[in-house]
Amino acid sequence: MDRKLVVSSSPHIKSPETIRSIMIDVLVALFPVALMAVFLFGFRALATMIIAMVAAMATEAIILRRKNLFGDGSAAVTGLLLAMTLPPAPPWWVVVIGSVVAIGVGKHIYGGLGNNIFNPALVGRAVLFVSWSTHVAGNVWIKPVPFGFTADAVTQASPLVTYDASLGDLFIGTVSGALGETSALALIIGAIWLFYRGHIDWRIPGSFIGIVFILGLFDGGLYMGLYHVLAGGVMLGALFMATDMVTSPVTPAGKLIFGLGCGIVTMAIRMFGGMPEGVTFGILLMNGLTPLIDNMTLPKKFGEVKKSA
Amino acid sequence: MSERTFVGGIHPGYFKESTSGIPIAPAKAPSQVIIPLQQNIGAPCEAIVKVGDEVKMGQKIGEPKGFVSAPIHASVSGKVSKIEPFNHPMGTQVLAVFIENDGQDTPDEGMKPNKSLEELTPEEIKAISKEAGLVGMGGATFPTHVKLSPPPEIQIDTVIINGAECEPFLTADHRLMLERADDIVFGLQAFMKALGATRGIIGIEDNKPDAISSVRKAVAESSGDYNIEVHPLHTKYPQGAEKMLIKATTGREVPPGALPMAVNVVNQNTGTAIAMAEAIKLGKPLYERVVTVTGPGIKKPGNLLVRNGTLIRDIIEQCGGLTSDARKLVLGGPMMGLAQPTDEIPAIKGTSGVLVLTEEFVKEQPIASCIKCGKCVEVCPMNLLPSFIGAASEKKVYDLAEKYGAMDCFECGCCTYTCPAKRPLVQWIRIAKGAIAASRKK
Amino acid sequence: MDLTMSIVIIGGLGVLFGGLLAYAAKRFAVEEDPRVEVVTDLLPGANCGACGLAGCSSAAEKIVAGEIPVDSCIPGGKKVADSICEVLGIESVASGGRKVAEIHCLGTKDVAPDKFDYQGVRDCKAAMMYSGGFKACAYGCLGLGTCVEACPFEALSMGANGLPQVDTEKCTGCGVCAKACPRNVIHIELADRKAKYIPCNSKASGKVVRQACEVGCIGCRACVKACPNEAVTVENNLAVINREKCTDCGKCVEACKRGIIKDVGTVLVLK
Amino acid sequence: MHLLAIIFVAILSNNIVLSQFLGICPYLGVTKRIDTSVGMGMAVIFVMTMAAIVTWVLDLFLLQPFGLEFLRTIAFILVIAGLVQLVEMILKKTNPALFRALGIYLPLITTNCTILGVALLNVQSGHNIIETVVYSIATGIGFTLAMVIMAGIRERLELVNMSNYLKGAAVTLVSAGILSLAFMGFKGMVTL
Amino acid sequence: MSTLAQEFSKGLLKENPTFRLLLGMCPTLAITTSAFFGFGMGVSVFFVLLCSNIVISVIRNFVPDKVRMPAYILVIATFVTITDMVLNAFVPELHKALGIFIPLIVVNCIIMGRAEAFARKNNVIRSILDALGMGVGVTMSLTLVGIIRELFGAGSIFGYNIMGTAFEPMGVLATPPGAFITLGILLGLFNYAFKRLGIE
Repeated sequence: MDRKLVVSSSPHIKSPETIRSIMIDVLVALFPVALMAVFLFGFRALATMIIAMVAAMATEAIILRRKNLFGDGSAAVTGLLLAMTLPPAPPWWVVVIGSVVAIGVGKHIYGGLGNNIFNPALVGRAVLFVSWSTHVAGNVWIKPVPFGFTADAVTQASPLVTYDASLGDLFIGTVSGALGETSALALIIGAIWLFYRGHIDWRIPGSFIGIVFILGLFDGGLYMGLYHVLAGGVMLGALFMATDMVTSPVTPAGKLIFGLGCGIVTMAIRMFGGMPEGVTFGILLMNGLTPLIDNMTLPKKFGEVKKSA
Repeated sequence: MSERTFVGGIHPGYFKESTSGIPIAPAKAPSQVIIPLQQNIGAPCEAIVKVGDEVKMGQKIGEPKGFVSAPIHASVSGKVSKIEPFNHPMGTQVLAVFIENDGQDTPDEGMKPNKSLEELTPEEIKAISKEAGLVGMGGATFPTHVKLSPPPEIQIDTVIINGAECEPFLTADHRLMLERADDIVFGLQAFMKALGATRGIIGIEDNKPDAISSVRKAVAESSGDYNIEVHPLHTKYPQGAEKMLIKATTGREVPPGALPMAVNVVNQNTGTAIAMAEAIKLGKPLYERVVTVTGPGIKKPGNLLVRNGTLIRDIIEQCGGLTSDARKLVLGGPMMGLAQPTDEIPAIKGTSGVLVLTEEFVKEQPIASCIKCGKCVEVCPMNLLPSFIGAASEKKVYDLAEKYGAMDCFECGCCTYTCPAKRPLVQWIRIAKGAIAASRKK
Repeated sequence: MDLTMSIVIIGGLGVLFGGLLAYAAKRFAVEEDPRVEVVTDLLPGANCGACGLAGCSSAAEKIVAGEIPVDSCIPGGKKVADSICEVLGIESVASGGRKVAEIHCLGTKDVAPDKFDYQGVRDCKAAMMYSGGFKACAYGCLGLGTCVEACPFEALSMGANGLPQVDTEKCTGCGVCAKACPRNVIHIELADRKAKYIPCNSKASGKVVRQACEVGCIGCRACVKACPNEAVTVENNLAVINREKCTDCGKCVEACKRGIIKDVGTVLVLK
Repeated sequence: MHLLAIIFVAILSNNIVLSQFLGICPYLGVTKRIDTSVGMGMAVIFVMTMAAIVTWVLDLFLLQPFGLEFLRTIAFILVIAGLVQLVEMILKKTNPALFRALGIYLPLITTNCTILGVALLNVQSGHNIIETVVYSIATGIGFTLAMVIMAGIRERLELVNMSNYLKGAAVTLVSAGILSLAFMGFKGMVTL
Repeated sequence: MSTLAQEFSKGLLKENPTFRLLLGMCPTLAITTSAFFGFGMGVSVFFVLLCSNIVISVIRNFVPDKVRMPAYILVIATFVTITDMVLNAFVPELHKALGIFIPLIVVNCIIMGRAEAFARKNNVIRSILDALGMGVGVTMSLTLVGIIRELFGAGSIFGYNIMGTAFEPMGVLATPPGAFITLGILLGLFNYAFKRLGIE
């Protein structure tokens, strides 16, 4: 022993998992979704995703004065998630501003990864939505052309406006919509990877999708229940946005409440609100409530007998 | 095979293969033993020998000063050369008795067989366990006679022998269960008799099928009138933690802050059961124990029977010495063991393992912000919120740390093991516990 | 009409509420000492706790009630004590000289080596939990900055040499850092008197100190012998200079074999 | 239904803090801890309702008959200031426990523009007495809701390492902005 | 005793009511959708502050301590009502835009705060200087926020198009969320700048 011994607190072994490895897992999980987006909407979708990721990573690297663009990978995830909520081909500057807002305002105002209260990608998306709704909502939904990588863009109304898409199309994704929200199939494949790696818990997606389905039943039976689940951003939101570790509760009961809240607000906006889609607002609102939910749902300690009220 | 377990926990790499197949071998007695006068939780002992005294092997050299304490015995015969403070595995300096070994191993006259178990009364068993200086040998070193003396209003109905050995790397208990299963059963019978318990359970993790069958065989052969069951347990850390073991074997949950006695259960370690058997059968006090010497930093890992007071350096030497990239010395297992600043530390009754880790294990990773992934919450066997306790402790908001359950943590290390942000949660919790205890005292 | 009604209504409301309030003030009067507020304003408001109480407002309460002396506020010093006396209408009390924090250790990494590599929470108290701290010297500064974090006046900073430094302009001598230091390296001493001091805290024997640190006091008594004023004494293997007796003659400095005796206010003390 | 609509609008889609910008000072000042924001919220609900009733009566029976609407500001603020002080004194004497819980917030309420704002909004939008009461209570609840959410966020932010420049009011404002974005989702859900 | 010049200048930066003392945030957020509205609000506050500071410092020795708060409020409310009428008469579109925030000047913490903290303890001259400094400080701050929000939220400043016709304004800045976020970030920037400039 020529060097000094190391002394530290127990435990002396650590799992190989790091933040970076988790972020890479999330990127892997988003890969089928991204692939599907390119398959349906062509190379313009790829361009949107790359612009968003690069802008997000560059913003973070500048803020942290870090040379390594990828870093812990969280900025890449945020950028890609933001792109997933955007239409296939918004103007490039809209994407860049969205990424800058997401990383700058949504994340680094709070001191960076882990400290933010609101999901950065959704903050970016909400700001874009309020600022330039003509570019990110409205008449921007390009009709999907499978294998039409360079096909001309023809827009059509969102299935959340028309309510006439077939459930099969919604499941496969051959409908118009934001890059990452059309194909429930791809989203589920990605989410299975995350489940397998233990990065998401069934509670948030389960309660979110469950309550959307149940409320959908009231909107027109089984068909509408499924329609509400498959159309729009519910799958993307429930599987990838609401499950964002940083901005969702850590307690098991809290996760259920969180998912329920997201679903209820989403459906309230869809059914009664002034906008066709409410996933973004639902999740952002519940993000704000997360600290309170955590505080109110402290788990029962091992061996503790709940005091009878 | 019913696998019972608890909620939470982790599945670290176990690293047991390197030593689980190596039979226990007696370690060479060193030329000098250094026996600290504090070997268990509770008050330290008072030396009852003087410098220059000749002592015999097994002779009592330290007399306990309080109830929660156990006597200490010489592990070699020879001459007391000095009594002065020396390094202690707890990281402090503690008064220790230095004995020059004369190599004769002259046994003390007091070491003679007791009556058979059938003839002994519960009181006598307790007295034997106290005189023999028995303590919990899993690491916590709680004096055994205290565990055998529950308050009169509590009737213990179950004694559990902890053969889980859930700490990675360690195999001492595993070997004992293979080689000394009869003594384990005998020890358990003694505990049951002392407590008037009607049920004995030996819990063994199911990654040790050979131990399970060995102990099962011993139970079938020699349990006699005693109702003893062998429970295979789900392999998961910290299955061997007192409260988790009780939950897994009996389904009872020990309330926060309480001892297993609260649910009428007493836990004992396999090593303690064997020491109990030896104390009754041979009159032999606890002055040596099996230690697993292992880890990637050890050239020839093994399981050694080590005399109390042997320097870790001598033990390591007998195992071929250290590899060149050894960087960390841990007494105990990798999850709860204590890292040592030097190898000039004596082995004591609670030393279950000598673990030497190499460079790759000690690479310091930067502490990132908590990303609230909740993985620590999932794995916490006590159902606490380690991430929040850690964050509160980092900011020195100790009342918040208490609210999230800091005081109920038993430092199993699952949270720190799991944390992808590499946050030293256990250490923060430990700091918070200290601060909370200090403020309560005020 | 408008004007009259305006006056009547506003006046009426004024009279109504004025009357009600006047009545309520009498009917629901609760005794309070107005001086508490004044004294609270006088105190520095850093809530440092040097007075031993939870904060400045509770200190003010106790001062007004006469439960603690008027000069209880150490950071405020004589100035604050005097103005409190003025408010309370009592005679000014003589208050001692200004005090500052003084770092009693010179053991930078080069001269006082570590005995092992510590990994974990960067906080001195946390580091003390593992084998009593990683420095070979059991008394020296660990340099993890717990005192810097504790200082309510931003008077301490971590120097490039790994030891804390005191900004004597900002330091009020409140002693929070001294309490925060788990090794009691920081002493609160008189600031204004010209004197020498020995920046070491080691109570270990000379032999141990020699092994652990190149700039530690070994208790050799050379300074004791050299001092013409009997200002230096050695207790627990550590030489201490009595600031009242020291005349700043410098004889001890010449005598010290390890060359560690310094002027008060020069070593590790900026400005 | 109409009253329910008033409640919905007052609490969610037209939240007094997050979309009407009233009561920002206490919002920045008192949202450091959850329990104090609950206390403040309760005090606001109480005073707001009382003040709204008194000013509504005053407006209907004194100011309007004489055509003195221009005196509203003066008269209302006078009433509110007096009322708050009265409540404070009475509470202090008769119910010290409640005073300790709410009393410390009362002085803050005098200069809380939500109270005067709601009183003025009530008379400006021609609410009847029932609408006035409902609107005031709902607004108070909306205020409390916004306060408590922010307090939760700030308690959590206490435990993170963030820039000293942004800590406190700055990050509270940004968070309020994002919350306000989230609340925009309720826009248009109910129209009055 | 600070000099008269200091009495005036402290309100501009060191004790700027908006960015340093965080007073009167409601109108700062609500009406700064354009530079003009911000300026108008600032001037209104300025006027009320100046008048009330003068009157209060004049009457400070006659008003019994117990009723000073209602008395101050009455004074302030009077000037607010005058402002309300004047604005309505001469700049009705501004009056409409500021809406309820004109009567709410009464409870604007800046004015009450200066009355409590300054005017009741100082003579008329000092009170006037204090009001001038604070008033200019408020007006500057409100106008600044207004300029930023108008520039990016509408592409113009004081109604003059700056960014050209191709510019697509960032609509969020005209909405409540934009107000909060802009002010929050500005506040952070000011904190940073003040620290850098050594102004505590």
